[in-house]
Amino acid sequence: MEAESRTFADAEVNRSLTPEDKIRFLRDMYRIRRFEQTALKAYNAGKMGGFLHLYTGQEAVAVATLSLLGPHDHIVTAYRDHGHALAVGMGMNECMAEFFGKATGCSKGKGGSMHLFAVEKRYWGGHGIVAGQTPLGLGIAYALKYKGIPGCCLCFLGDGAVNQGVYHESLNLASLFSLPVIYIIENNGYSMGTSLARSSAFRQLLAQRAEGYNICWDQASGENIYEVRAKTQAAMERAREESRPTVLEIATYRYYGHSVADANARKYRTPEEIEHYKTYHDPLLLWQKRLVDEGLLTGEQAEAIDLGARAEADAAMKFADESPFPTEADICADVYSEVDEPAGDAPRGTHFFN
Amino acid sequence: MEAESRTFADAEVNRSLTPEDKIRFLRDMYRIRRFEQTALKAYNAGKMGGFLHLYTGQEAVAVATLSLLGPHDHIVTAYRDHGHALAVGMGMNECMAEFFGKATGCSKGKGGSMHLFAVEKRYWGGHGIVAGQTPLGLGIAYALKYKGIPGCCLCFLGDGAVNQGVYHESLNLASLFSLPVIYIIENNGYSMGTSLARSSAFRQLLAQRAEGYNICWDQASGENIYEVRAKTQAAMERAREESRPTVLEIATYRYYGHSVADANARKYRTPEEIEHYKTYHDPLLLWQKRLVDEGLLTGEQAEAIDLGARAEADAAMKFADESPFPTEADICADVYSEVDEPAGDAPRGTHFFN
Amino acid sequence: MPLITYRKALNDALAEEITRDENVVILGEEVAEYNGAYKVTEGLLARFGPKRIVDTPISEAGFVGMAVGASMLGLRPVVELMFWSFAFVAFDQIVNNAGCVRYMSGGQIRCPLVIRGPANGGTNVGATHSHTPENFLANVPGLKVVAPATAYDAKGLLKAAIRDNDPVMFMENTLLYGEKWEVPEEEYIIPLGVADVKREGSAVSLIAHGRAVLTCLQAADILQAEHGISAEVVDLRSIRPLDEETLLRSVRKTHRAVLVEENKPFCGVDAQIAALLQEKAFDDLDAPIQRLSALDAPAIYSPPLEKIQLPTAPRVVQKALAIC
Amino acid sequence: MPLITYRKALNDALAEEITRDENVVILGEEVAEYNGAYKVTEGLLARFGPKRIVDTPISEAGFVGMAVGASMLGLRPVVELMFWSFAFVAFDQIVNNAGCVRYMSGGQIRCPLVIRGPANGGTNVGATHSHTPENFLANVPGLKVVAPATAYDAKGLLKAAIRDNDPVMFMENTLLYGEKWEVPEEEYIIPLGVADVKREGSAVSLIAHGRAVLTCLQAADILQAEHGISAEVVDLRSIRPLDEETLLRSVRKTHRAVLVEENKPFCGVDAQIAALLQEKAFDDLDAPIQRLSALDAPAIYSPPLEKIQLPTAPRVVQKALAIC
Ligand SMILES: Cc1ncc(C[n+]2csc(CCOP(=O)(O)OP(=O)(O)O)c2C)c(N)n1
Ligand SMILES: Cc1ncc(C[n+]2csc(CCOP(=O)(O)OP(=O)(O)O)c2C)c(N)n1
Ligand SMILES: [Mg+2]
Ligand SMILES: [Mg+2]
Repeated sequence: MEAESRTFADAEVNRSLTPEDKIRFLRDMYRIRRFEQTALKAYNAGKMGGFLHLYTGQEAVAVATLSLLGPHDHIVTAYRDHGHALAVGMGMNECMAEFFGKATGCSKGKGGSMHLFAVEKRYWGGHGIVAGQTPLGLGIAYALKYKGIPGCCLCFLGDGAVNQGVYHESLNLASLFSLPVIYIIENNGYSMGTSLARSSAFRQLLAQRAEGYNICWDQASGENIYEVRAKTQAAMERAREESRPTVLEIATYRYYGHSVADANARKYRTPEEIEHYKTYHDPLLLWQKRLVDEGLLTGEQAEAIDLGARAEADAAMKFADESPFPTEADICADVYSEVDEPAGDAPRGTHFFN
Repeated sequence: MEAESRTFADAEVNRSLTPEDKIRFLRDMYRIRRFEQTALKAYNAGKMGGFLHLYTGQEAVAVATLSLLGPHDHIVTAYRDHGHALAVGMGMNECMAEFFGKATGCSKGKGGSMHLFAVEKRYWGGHGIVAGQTPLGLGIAYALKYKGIPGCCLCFLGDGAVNQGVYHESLNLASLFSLPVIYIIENNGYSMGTSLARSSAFRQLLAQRAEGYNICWDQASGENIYEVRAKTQAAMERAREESRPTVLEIATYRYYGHSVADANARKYRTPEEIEHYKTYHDPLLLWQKRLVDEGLLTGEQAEAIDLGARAEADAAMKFADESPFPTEADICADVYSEVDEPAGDAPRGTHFFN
Repeated sequence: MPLITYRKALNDALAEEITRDENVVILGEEVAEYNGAYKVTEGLLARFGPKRIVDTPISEAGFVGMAVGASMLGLRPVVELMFWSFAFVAFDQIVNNAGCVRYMSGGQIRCPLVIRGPANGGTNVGATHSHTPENFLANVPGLKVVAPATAYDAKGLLKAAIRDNDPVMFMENTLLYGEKWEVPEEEYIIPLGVADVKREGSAVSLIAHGRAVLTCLQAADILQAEHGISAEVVDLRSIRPLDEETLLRSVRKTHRAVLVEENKPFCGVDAQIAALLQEKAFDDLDAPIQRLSALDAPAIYSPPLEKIQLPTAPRVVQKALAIC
Repeated sequence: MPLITYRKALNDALAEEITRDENVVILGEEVAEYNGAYKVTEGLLARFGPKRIVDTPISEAGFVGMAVGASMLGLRPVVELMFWSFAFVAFDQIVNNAGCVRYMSGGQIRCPLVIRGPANGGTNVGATHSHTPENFLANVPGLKVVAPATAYDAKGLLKAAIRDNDPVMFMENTLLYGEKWEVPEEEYIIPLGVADVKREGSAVSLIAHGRAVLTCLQAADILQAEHGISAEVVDLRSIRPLDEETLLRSVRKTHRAVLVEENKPFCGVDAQIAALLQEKAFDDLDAPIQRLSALDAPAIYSPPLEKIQLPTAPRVVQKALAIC
């Protein structure tokens, strides 16, 4: 274990990391965690509606995988998307404002927390239908290959999502068309209140289903940034150089309920299980400890990072709070691009039927 | 090969066969083949509409697998369903009349050739949407297990159908719920004009995808009745005794185009390929030769069987021809069981909106 | 009569039918151990055990199709969709297998199946989770569609749906689950195909289904109190079969109709009702039939905006005033 | 002007747009090597090669979703569904991804995508293969829906659809593929949202889309020849956006309307048109709007019966006579 994780640290992609890079990973994890804690407070204060799917406990997955994104790489994920959004470089303001349903939100308050988008960062959402994003990731990879762009698409999904048919159709297409897409299964052990064993039949790992499609697969521990980076990098090279897909399963854990309104969050798993993860497997604390051990960071510096993240989150809350809601007229905008941005002639015919 | 096929002949399930049984298999194959030839003639004479998906070349699969059906076993299949229908004991008359769209057809002319049904024979169709029947097979198995009936469900699908998501959802459910369902992939090498290699990514076999769901799988040659019976029997025992699913892939070949209207039938594969199958791999001729070799049958007897099948098909054609069409009033019958067979009170409210 | 919630009414209906008929089985995501995402199935696992109350993986096409298959053999599966929005991944199974298999078999097969779950906007869960596909489903001959607006109706209709020998699509509403109504303790059934005049009136008919019925009742209060207009409120309850007679009777009396639904307007249920009323009560109508639907865009997330995207009582009033 | 088939018109439109814009790619089952199940894509693989014309496995949800994803990056996929009936296995991808992703991203995304294929009954392929989901799709704000009735319209509308920056659902008809019409050699585009008066008349408006337009034209001939009634035939062409003005203008002139479609009646497109006309032209209508749709059952297989299940010219005439 120790030896193995040494190996990952020694992987080319990790050896080339500067101390600043490593500290940035910690900061990114703190930013996600504090952002979500603040969001949770706001949720409980009635500042937002619907769902709020916290990523807390899984931060290392988004931070490690997305730290590898090059200028031609794209990502798409499910509704548990806050971590990916921040890790890809979105601002807390636009995300928090989106949670609040404000016009200043990244999706103008139209999508909500499940639907964060930042197209200019090649971040294609945030999708609420389980596994609905899996063929979108395929299509992004298809477009890259079609256009001859040397990038790839990371498509995230949960352990429950592997039982949606469209994911399997996507695997077959990805392999058959040899597309540069990487399916990253964030296996946090549960789909809502259903444990892995109660939702999926498999031999050793969910990712192994990839074999049936002649797709390479691998697994990684989501508490080890070096390992996730090493395995993701291998997959990205396969995508970019051979234009072949990969399925990568990353073991992780979420501390909160499925959504913050999950009344059963502590029923389908024991408090001990949750505590165990928090104590021994927290990706943020483990990374922090590692950086301290590597002599790259002091405890005080870590605290400063934490405080910075908290302050940023508080400011985002304030920003969101003070931002205006969309107007009634906004409801029917952003439906048809032809109506929003008429090209030459005015749009013909009736588009809306109220 | 010779040795292997001896082994299959020696399997318990085949050793117990009487000469009459074996001759019945030949007769059943002849019946399917002659029935379809007659149907083809009728199709070309404009007696029916839509599609006609001939099973010619694949007869041994239906005959061998369905020869094992016990009183509690059920079957469901796709649109290439003529062989299964006859093998399960349906009469040529009701099938041919269905092709002709007559009121005397098994589905009263409402389903057509893709939708043959014989519920009293536990034959649940005939389904036109590729892989749409796969969860139905699951549900039949579910009901059997629920009711404690010691039977199983054979669910047939094609090699192209494995790329529909619902089949994968069904595999996961079958394994997770431990259901007595057997998915039989009739791999005839093509889905319409698309060869296996152009439609599916896999390692050795399509059935192998079952591994990802912890489901047992096997393969058989569809030209060897003994082998198909032996492998199917093993799967049926697994279903009945352990209530576990199986995926069984059977290699076979269709001589005609996808449907008889397939203008390209001879384009996406060479005439030599087709001839090769007809000459060396015809399941009917191979079985006939085997029976002759086993001393169970003379050439004359085989011819008599063939003639009997032809005569039966001709009579079915006549029956179908002379049968009446449904009436206009029939169009809106068999839509709602409540309307067809009102229980007590007359149905309330409007059900039809013309 | 005891006041119970819409949720409890559904729960009671399920429990009674499970008890009554051993072929009734509840299937769906999180229905058993989790007690239901919206707690409609609360306590049922504990009472009836894992044979009758079954958790499924996230495979709607798979388990809906499985339920259709099981219903063909005589089980009476009641499938919960966590949201009716998720029907779209199972749409082929619903339309082609549940909807057509009886017909294609020439009447050999019955599918005594219920698919139920919430179909509504208004809870800020975004466009993909706020679909109201009752119009799609009612378009399909072979399917029945029901949308109860009160706890009383929910219970009686769900029991009827479970006993029905045809596939019934049962549309609930998360915003109603916690609302209370009087529900008798004695058993009762509300047959499908029977509308309910929820309030008698003489000057205009407000016709609706599901939660829009409550919006109409509020609007009727306002119309009476502020404008002296007596509005009749007709609740379809059952969309297919449809109780045309009750609708026509109301419109022939009031000569005016406002149709209200939370669906999107284009080809919504009310398009059908309007087409039908204008055809069959043409001479009785003194003014064009008005429609009020959700504002015609995907469901917006933003909470205050989504509230006004759905029909509101003041807007119903406005529509009614335009023709009264 | 040369007479060409509806099929050829579509094929020409595809070829011209493939040539014109390197981002246009044709995807679907059997579209390349097989030349299309109904030969609409005949010859395109040979002309444009396997990068532009791509065969897919039988995975509609997968490749439709893939096309949506690719369109977000600026490709202009034209996806063939062998039958529109198969849209139901891809329904979530169409409604939620193609239909909602622009909205949910606050307008950050465009999906310049066309999904096309035949949507019709009348060819004896049974209930599961004869769906006509234009009403479902047009219900979804964010999607556009087009249904050309002639080769001329098919070509001009398909070119417009491919150039459109929104997802366009393009509904063809296998019974029309072999029919011929005059089509100019010069390039032309028919904008979406513009209806076409296919025949001028004064006494009654026959309003239809797709093949029902041809049925109406026949009916108009009969009405004129046998009853001296001058019927106007209005072809919607584009269902969403909808050219309300042209419809209203026609009805305000004729004061009578018969709506004809091959869809099932409940919540069909014509329910919407009827609702709209009665609302906006109430005082202009001298008689109830009549509707004629497919007889309300799953598509029957039996060839002679299916023929009468669909609207026929004599039945259109009957409906018109009832109000003229
Ligand atoms: C098709 C569909 N079915 C059901 C749901 C409801 N749902 C949302 S998330 C979820 C659990 C998904 O679990 P998993 O894939 O493991 O992701 P995680 O939440 O653990 O990140 C369910 C059942 C949905 N959104 N879409
Ligand atoms: C969902 C769906 N997509 C496409 C079709 C059209 N189609 C009918 S059969 C077929 C090929 C199926 O091939 P396979 O599964 O190998 O079965 P085979 O015809 O060889 O028996 C196709 C594409 C369909 N019926 N349903
Ligand atoms: Mg999970
Ligand atoms: Mg095949």
